[in-house]
Amino acid sequence: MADTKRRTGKQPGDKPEELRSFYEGMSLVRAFELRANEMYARAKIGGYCHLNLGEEATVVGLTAALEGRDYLYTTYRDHGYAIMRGMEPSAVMAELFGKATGVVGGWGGSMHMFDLDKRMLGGYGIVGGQIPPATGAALAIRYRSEPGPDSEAVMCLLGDGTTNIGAFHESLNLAGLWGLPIVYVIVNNRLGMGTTVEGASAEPDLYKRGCAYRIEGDRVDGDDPVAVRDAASAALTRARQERKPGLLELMSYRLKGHSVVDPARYRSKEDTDEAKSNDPVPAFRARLITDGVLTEADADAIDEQADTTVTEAVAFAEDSPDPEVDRLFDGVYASQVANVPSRLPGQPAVVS
Amino acid sequence: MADTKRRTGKQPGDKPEELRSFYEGMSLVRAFELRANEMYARAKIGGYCHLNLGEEATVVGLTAALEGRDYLYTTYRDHGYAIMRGMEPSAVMAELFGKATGVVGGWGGSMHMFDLDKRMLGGYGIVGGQIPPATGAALAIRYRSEPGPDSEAVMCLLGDGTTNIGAFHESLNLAGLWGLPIVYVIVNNRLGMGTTVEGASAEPDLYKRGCAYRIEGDRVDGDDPVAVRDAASAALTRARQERKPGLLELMSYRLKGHSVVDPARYRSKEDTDEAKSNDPVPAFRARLITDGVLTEADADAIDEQADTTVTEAVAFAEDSPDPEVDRLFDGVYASQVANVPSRLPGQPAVVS
Amino acid sequence: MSEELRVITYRQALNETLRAELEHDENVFLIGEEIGIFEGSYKITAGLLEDFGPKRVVDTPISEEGFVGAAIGAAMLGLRPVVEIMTLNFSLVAIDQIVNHAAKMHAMFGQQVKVPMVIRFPGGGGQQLAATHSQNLEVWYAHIPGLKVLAPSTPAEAKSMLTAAIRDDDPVIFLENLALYNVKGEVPDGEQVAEIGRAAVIKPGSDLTVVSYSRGMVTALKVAEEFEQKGVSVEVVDLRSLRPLDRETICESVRKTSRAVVFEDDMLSYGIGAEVSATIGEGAFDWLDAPVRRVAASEVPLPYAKPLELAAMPDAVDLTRVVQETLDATRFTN
Amino acid sequence: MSEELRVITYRQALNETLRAELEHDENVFLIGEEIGIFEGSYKITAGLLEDFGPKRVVDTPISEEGFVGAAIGAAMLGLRPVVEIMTLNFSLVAIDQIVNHAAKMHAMFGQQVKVPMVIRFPGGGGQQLAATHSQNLEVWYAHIPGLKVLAPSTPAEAKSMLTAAIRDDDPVIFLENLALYNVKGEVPDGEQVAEIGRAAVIKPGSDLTVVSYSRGMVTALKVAEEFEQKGVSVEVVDLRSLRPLDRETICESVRKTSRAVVFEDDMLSYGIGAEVSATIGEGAFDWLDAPVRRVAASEVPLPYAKPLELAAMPDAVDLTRVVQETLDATRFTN
Ligand SMILES: Cc1ncc(C[n+]2csc(CCOP(=O)(O)OP(=O)(O)O)c2C)c(N)n1
Ligand SMILES: Cc1ncc(C[n+]2csc(CCOP(=O)(O)OP(=O)(O)O)c2C)c(N)n1
Ligand SMILES: [Mg+2]
Ligand SMILES: [Mg+2]
Repeated sequence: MADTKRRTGKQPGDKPEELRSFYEGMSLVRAFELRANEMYARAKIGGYCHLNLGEEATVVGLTAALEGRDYLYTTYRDHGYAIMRGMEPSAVMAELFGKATGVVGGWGGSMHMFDLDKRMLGGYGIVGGQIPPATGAALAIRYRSEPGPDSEAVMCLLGDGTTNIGAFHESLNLAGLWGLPIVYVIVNNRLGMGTTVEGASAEPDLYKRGCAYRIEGDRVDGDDPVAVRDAASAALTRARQERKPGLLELMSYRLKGHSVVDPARYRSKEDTDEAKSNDPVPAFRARLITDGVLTEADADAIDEQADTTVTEAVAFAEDSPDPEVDRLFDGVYASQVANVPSRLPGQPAVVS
Repeated sequence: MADTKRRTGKQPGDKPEELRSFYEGMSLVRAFELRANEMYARAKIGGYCHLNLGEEATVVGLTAALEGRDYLYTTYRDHGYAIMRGMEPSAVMAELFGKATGVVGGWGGSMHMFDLDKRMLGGYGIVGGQIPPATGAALAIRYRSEPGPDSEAVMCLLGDGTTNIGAFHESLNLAGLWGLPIVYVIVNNRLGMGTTVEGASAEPDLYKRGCAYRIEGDRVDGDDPVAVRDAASAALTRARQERKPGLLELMSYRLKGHSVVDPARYRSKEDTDEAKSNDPVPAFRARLITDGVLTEADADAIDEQADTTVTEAVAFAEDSPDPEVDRLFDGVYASQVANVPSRLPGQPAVVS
Repeated sequence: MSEELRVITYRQALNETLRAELEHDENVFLIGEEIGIFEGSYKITAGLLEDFGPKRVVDTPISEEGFVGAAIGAAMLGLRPVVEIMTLNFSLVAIDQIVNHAAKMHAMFGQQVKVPMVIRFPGGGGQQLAATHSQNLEVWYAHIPGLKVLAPSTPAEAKSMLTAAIRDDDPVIFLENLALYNVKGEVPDGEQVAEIGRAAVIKPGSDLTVVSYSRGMVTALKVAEEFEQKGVSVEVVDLRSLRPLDRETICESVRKTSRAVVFEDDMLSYGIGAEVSATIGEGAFDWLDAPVRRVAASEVPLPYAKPLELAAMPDAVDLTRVVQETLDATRFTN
Repeated sequence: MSEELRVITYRQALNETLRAELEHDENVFLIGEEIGIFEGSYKITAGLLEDFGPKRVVDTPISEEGFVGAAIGAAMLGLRPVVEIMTLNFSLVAIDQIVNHAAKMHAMFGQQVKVPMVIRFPGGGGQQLAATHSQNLEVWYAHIPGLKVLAPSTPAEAKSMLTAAIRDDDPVIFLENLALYNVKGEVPDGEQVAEIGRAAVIKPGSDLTVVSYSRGMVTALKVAEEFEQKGVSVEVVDLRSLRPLDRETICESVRKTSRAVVFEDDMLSYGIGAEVSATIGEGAFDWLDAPVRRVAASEVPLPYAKPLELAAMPDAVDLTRVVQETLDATRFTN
């Protein structure tokens, strides 16, 4: 990654409490995902379950760059974003457990975290499916408000493999054409399931793909939360003030399989070893200790706190009630109209 | 068009008989399209009808670059390509008339000219719809044969407005990734219906859009059949020998409305006047006369011949029989199987 | 013509309604290909760009998936986009956004977000546009929970149902038909808001029920009138709302007439008529004197040539024959 | 276990058939996401890349529209692509290529070109994959002339029908089901080629007909056996081919039993059951003693939470109740 923005050591501008909070976030996401993995193994969680393991710095850096008024659209790999966007870890875990207290009442599960108040406008399971709606959210911002430092903006996440689907192309063209306040963030974890970036994209330097829409691209070290936060803030500012869409590529690394059920046998040992050696959580921990931002004891305390939070989240999820079957038809439509079919299987379609 | 390859005057390499044949082709396409326009007005032709008026040099230059073994995929604006690819003008006109003697037996009409022997693999009415199949044809060539001067190649046409649809992106990425023998040709007639290139594409220099796939792009004066032929030949050679996909943008100009029923009121007088003054047919005619390739008399003779050919085509179409209704169900499937529904409207679905 | 009732075309009814809703609510905006400068490929949006400007009437590139999805996102933030897709056939490239996104969001995201949007497009064959440009796939959309699917058959319905669709908080598929745009009819002045989810008995009758919708209604009413002359009383039911489907109104009619024929422009297998027939079979079984017959298009990619296209599409002659066969099957005499 | 008959899973039957066809015809190749290195997201293609190499087993980027369309073009030139789309839900982004292109070309281009290809994907809910990943939209494809739609319910059918699909010269939609992959059954050795377009009476009976397909057949047969114990003779018809639909076999069965229930995993309105019910109503009207009932899924975007998902999906209890209600409606006694 010759052209990747790497940072090492504490920089003048970094505030210790900020760096500390970054580590708290990374530690919490790591603890949450490891526990989710465990709970899946114990069949407390069903369906697909994609983790942010290895992407904690990216998660923390990106969410730190967002203002409360901004909107976030993510992929199905969304637990960490949900938590760092301010959703309760307990409500996120309860969603994974499919409980009524989950962030979407047990209707969405792992891939579909959503919170209107936190302006986390959803995790999306269809590859590329989030990109057009995110672009439309930016259109709505432009429709309703003027550019400026206080403008709202949209951040839309996508994976490296997702740059090859039509929705990516159509959306970036619209954003460039209309000058929309949106930042597209490619989380390049080097794999789309088992496929490498070189195996899927004719232009593997993904940040360069903005060229087809005159959208500036930037590549950043996704293992450095500060670099991620700085790059995202800069792009969001351009979006707010100049209505210039941006494209960020964050170089990251998927620590485990595509989802919890994927043993990732297709990965070479070197590959996995490199991933491990690149693990951003211990790396950032060590860095803060070297830089004197944290002592070993501080770091341990933070990790313990994260562990406690997650344990409480699991307890909350465990104790929460299931969604009520007799409310099955409540959410199909927002405006109630005549003759909406609300029958359980086997009930007559017509009662004569 | 600063960076457009323009040519003026006869160049050393140009063979007179070739230049003459180019004018014959342009004159024929012009005559055919004007007559099609007239026949539509007289209700001999139905449905949509998109003409190549103003694109004659592009049609002739591109088809001249193709070898008999190559495959051509076009848009719905396909009459000229069908004729220059070797289909009988009479059979093309008969198709427009919806006759049994039409190139596809009256099943496709204006937008769907097709001839397997001539390797004209169809006009397509869904914007962008031809791009993935054309890419797949190139995949089949790579599957079956080695690169080299005798290799087959594919040419896929598309309009300027079509560069904004997902199929364009997905297809060029596949072609770049897999190294397919295909040349994508953007016929930039400056409009997609009523929308300008600048109004639709965030990167209006369309030949540059190959950047997202590491595909070389080239922009050429579409009013010069020789320049078009040369650029297309070069790109086809790269495709055959190096399995490098290419992207050509041909700067052209739509002389009339989007289709015969479009009065194009949205175009300014200047715009239309410029179009007329850019008319490639009289321009090329004059050029050949100036260069001493043709005399006025030669040119008149060519125009008369074209007119005669088209008149015969209309007569043939007029005299041809309608397709037979009792063969309505013959073509739905290639492999006949049990229980294929072959009922006329109102006939029972089940005979008990 | 009275002051309250004007005779206008289906096209004009749509155009006036779009104008009225743009005036009524500043969150309403129109988006689609060629709806501005070009005034719509079928001129439904004529004059609106000029009067409301490019913010309210948004011309898009040829990117159906992109702009339909963008409309979804705008709706999530509270705007009320009215999308035009040139014809139903082109909605296929945007269908993932419509079915996997717009239709699912309200339920899947725990009812936190609404997606108030309308997607308008004409369907139908008969214009010699050949196989890829002549389809009626509304049954696909009618199958999807989370969507509402409306299919007005007259200018008056076009007005009241489009108003209702735009004011509804869910994604609504609004089915028009190329052959209806120039059809004229009486339209009441002032605000008209239809009730979504209701079929209507357009012509009462006692001997046989013809069920249809959209363009099919024109033929259905014509044939019904002809039978009236022959002393056969045909009741005509206009589905109007394909989803939700008003099963009660359909069955009530057949419980009265005991004979039913479904007429649709679409192909027979797995079409709208299949659901209507199954519904009658379930809800009016004991009243039914003869099999429910379906008059629908031949199952072929629609050909370009006029004679073939005419042969493949259902018309008044086909409907008349099947109604008569159904009467004969029950030895009907008057 | 005899030499000619082995008990294997539905997954293994598919895998072995793909292998056999790759060996049988060098024009056959597999293309799709993660079918090579990853061996298929549901491991249907395990081992095939290793044995046949990247020319015959083509991994693609995430570009369904692109690679489905590319398969169409390859088929136009005489290759026989077998496309895997990870699940039915993702076929929506490729549906324009499938329906507006593959299905139309042979007829629209004057029968000059054939499009011999198979598009395989699993449908179905029940895995807690939530609304966008749990759909059964096979009825959409079954509605389209030019397509053939097959839905095998056993390992043996998976083998014979996939072989037939690959050797057929038209585009074939091959519907699998997530819940069937691990189901075991007896599969005959050697080449087996099913006849496309035929339903099959899997269990003969005289009192009532249950019609189903794909995964629904497992439940249908289970319930039929239970009624057999109670002395009720239930005939079970497996549609097998959704397009063409074998109307005669369905109606013949009901003319014998005079009672029918359709069981499907999909939602009721405009589902497969609607066409089956309408067909019976038309073809067995005089024999029918009770309304044809449909047991289908609740019309909601399928929820993630297990209790909700279970409630929304049809099961043996639902089918048993409806079969009993249908018997009672006709005062059936044995
Ligand atoms: C349209 C569509 N096609 C295929 C899939 C199956 N799928 C889910 S995730 C995934 C890989 C995505 O890779 P990438 O974009 O790199 O994101 P990552 O999982 O690495 O975060 C695929 C193919 C899908 N969900 N949607
Ligand atoms: C998917 C799709 N969307 C919209 C249309 C309607 N349509 C037909 S041609 C056209 C304009 C195409 O413009 P361009 O690509 O520049 O080609 P040109 O007509 O100028 O040759 C449009 C929007 C279509 N046929 N298919
Ligand atoms: Mg990835
Ligand atoms: Mg153009």
